[in-house]
Amino acid sequence: MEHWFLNIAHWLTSWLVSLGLAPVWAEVILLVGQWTCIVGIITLNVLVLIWLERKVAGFMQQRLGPNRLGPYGFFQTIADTLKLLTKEDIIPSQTDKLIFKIAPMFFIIVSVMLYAVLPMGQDMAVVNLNVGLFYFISVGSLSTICLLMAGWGSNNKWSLLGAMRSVAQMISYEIPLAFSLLGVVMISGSLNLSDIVQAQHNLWFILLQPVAFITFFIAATAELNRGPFDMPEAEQELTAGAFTEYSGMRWALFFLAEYTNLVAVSALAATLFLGGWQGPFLPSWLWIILKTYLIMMVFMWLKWTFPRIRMDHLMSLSWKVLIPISLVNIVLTGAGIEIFRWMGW
Amino acid sequence: MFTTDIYTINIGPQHPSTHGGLHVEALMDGEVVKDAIVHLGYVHRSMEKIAESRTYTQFIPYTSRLDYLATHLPTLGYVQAVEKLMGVEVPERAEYIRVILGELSRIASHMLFVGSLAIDLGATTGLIYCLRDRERIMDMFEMSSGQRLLASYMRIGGVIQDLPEEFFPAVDRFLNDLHGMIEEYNGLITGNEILQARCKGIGILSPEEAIAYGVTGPNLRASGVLYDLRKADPYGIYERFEFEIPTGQHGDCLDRLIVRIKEIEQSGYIIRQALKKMPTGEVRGKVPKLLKPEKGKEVYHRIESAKGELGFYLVSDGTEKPFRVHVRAPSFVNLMILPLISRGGKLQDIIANIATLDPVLGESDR
Amino acid sequence: MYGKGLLKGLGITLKHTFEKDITIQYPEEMPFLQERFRGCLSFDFGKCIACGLCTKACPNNVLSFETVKEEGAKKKKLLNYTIDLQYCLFCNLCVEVCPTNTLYFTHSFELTKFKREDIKIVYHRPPELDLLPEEKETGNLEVQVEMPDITEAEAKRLKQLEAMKTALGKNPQKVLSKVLDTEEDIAIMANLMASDEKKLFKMAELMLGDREKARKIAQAFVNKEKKDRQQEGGE
Amino acid sequence: MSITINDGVFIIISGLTIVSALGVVFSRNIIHSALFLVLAFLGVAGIFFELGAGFLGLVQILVYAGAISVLIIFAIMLVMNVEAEKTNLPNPSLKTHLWGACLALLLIITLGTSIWRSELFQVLGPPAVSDAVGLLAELMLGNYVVAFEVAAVLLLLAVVGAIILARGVEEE
Repeated sequence: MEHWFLNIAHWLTSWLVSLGLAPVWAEVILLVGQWTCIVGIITLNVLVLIWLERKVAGFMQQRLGPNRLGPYGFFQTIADTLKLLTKEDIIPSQTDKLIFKIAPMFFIIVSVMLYAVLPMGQDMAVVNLNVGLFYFISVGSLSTICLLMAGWGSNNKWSLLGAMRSVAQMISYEIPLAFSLLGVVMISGSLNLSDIVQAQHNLWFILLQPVAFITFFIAATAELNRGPFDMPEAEQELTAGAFTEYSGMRWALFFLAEYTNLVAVSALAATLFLGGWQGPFLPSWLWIILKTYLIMMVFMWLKWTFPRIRMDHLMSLSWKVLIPISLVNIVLTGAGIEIFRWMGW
Repeated sequence: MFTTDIYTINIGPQHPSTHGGLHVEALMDGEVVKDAIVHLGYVHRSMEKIAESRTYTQFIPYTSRLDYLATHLPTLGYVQAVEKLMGVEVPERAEYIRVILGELSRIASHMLFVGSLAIDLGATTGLIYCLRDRERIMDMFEMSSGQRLLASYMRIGGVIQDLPEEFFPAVDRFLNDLHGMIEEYNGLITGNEILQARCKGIGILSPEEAIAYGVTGPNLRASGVLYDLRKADPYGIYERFEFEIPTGQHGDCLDRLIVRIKEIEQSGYIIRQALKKMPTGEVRGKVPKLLKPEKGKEVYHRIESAKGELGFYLVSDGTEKPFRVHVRAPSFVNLMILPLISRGGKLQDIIANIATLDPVLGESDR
Repeated sequence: MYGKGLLKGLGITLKHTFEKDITIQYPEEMPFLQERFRGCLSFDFGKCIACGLCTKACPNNVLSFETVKEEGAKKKKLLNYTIDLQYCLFCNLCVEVCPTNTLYFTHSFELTKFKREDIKIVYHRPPELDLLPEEKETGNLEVQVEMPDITEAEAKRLKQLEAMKTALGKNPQKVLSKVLDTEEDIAIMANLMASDEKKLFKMAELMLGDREKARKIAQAFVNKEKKDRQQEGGE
Repeated sequence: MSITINDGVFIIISGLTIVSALGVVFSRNIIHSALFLVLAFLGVAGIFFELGAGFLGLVQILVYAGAISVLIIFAIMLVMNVEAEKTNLPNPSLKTHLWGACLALLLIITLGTSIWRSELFQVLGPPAVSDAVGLLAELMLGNYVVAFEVAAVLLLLAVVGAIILARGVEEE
């Protein structure tokens, strides 16, 4: 069980080489195969997630949730996707057409790129980058541009307002997000995600860095534009913010990307704070899936309980609360590490 | 040194948070509101003109469609106005039934207010819980009149028919659970720090301004003015009940929410008293089939509706149809302070302000 | 402490997550409807006496019907009855005013139709009603006229009503003497009833039911008529 | 000399960078220019990756593509009040063209000589050490810690200054 996927990869490589292919090209084909798998997994995941989100929301609100298609309405999302795919692609006449068209594509590309460094199990990262965590943060910051493009391209005041808000929000929250992760990096002494997972062999970092976990969680919610920080969407105020003018599959791409980001950030949280793929009995890839889904459930729980924060409160929460807290956390972590060293641990 | 441009953003008439066809033209400087202009009339159905071509009895079903969230209250106001015009006596039991259903309507309206405030601020689940509890009131309306939303249960001189047997245990159960419901709203909605941050100090309406603009109802009481027509100018049998009038101190959005939640509780007390005191007997007084009031007689009758002072002004010309009907709609008057309380706030505050003013566009546009 | 309210809210939603759902799956599971539920407005052809009170009571001109008066017949004959349901306010005014409970609300609430013209409900005269009296006497009526919604008691009452009406029509003086005192009044009332079928019907119903009430109303009718006559005389 | 995968990737990325840089110059819509600039930044980051300097590439993405470009776009959006299509037209006067040509010539000469002087197209040693981050950290927080801290203080001053300037607007 543990090595299913690795074995498949090995078998594929050796088979390609045995066909007379140069090992380099075999690697390239394998890489393409891995990415295809990742995109497939993401799409599947999103299908499950949207269903799960609606179901969880339904249960919280004492409703049934989707229950028509398939067992427990499981195929509802597939039907929705088919509907969105067949819908007319409406591009309003006054938009900046090029930007309007490519914004959702860029958004989904950036979201998928996040998965390159996530260890999906033991030795199961696509690229075992030694600056993996830094890669995650910097690539994640690119999605602001995509939202800005969507908002500007739509040529709609609501959209632009939503885009401006989300960009301001995401840039502000990148700082506490990165700072809260520094504590983890300091303890493990590496930016490599696999190394960080290894470092949690004995003790999960959520216990060593509870404050960092909370600040990370809040900042991540804001980075993901999820409730209660869903400023760019804000259906009740901005009618849908940056996505107001989008419809059909372009709109669906945005949502696909949002959920892709959700999975990625949840997986990152599981990797950094919940011991990643480590766990007894079950294979490593199953552990990370379980932990990711646990974190995503918490995200959903928050979204369906809280009202939306006001924009200026949101900004002051980042600058006046989260950043000082995470800075203090870094200082204390540094001091703690020194003390432990001094005590000879 | 620097100057910024003011731009216009149109909230509505097609917007999720305007509670119907309301159009607010917001003049913005960045996220700060410089002015908010309210445009009305998108739900205008010429109710007052319709009244002139209907008999006094025939206009009753239309009145429910004014404030459809508190269906019995506008109907009550209208039939009482006609009764005043004709000098009709209403049987005791009918009066008590009217109080019970009227207060239930008030609770239903306020519950929807709490829920819609929650969803306007982004808390979807809060709305669902409020609707869930409101549904029980709707069931009671269905028991009594057969209609859930637009009951038209009141008639000139009483009500259609007596309350059914199953109504009393249902209302009893509801009143027993009412405290738990309010606790839940307080836990999920009022007590939530995010909501408090968004409502506290937002949309402040001073008592002087409120009186000057003619604001009535919970919005006025949230500003600290102790004025409730049920006490100030009792109609029907309201002087027989003991209840408190909750008031706020700051006149901000949070006070408007808290006052309404407290009013739900007070309405519950009134219903309990009414159930206890209710006599048996007729529910429909002696009323001629064709109502022809004296020529030239006019009457103004006002009640405390869920939204504020709801007045009906009737002028008779001696025929079976009224010469003129005017509705003093509290939603309309209350909406007029939206620019006043929104100025200087943020864009998101307009949404909170609209939600806490609790306008029903069917009533304000008529 | 800041954040206590947030945690409390989270607790409330978590509690409800594991509670039983309150919604029902509608087409499979029909909602429970209260006894007085006002669904589709329906009409019972056999009971209608074409008095027209319902059309007058309706605020929105939903109801309309056509009658024909055959030569020699005392009553108008109802040809068809139309309920234009798209304008119905479900206000109960017509049901209240109907003297024979001809109009009633059913519990059917799925009133959506594909075509606009389907919304209008038209009741045509069932052929059973035009059977000759001999056929009726032989008992064909019970076989052919379907009145599933009428209980036996109601049917009995209807028959009595019909009998009373005939009596009032044929011999008003004798019947009216039970409620009116002077000869003059009886004559006026008989005239009134002859000219206005509604009044005839009203009296018939009242005579069957509350005798005291009938007396008062008959007196009121007569007084009004007297007053009117005086006014006419004055002018 | 055969072309390896690395060479191919380099050609693609540098081609993309050049095309987007040209896009910055030739776009008639200034917002498009700014977005092309983001693409150019990303291309440069790709070249960094190609050269094995992953950390630098990521800094390029985070700082330039993720933050600086957003600031540029914000600035453009906030001050722009004419039609977007006509914001980036070439200046018609001859004088400016001449000045531009002079500047371009100067830049080409400088860059060209520096490339000429260096040992052209020669790989100098192994691409990079594997633990580039560790090396960087030791340099920054070890040998050059004073310069690093001074730069940090300078940045902090700049931030404080910006805040004070921004607050001044609010009071007016």
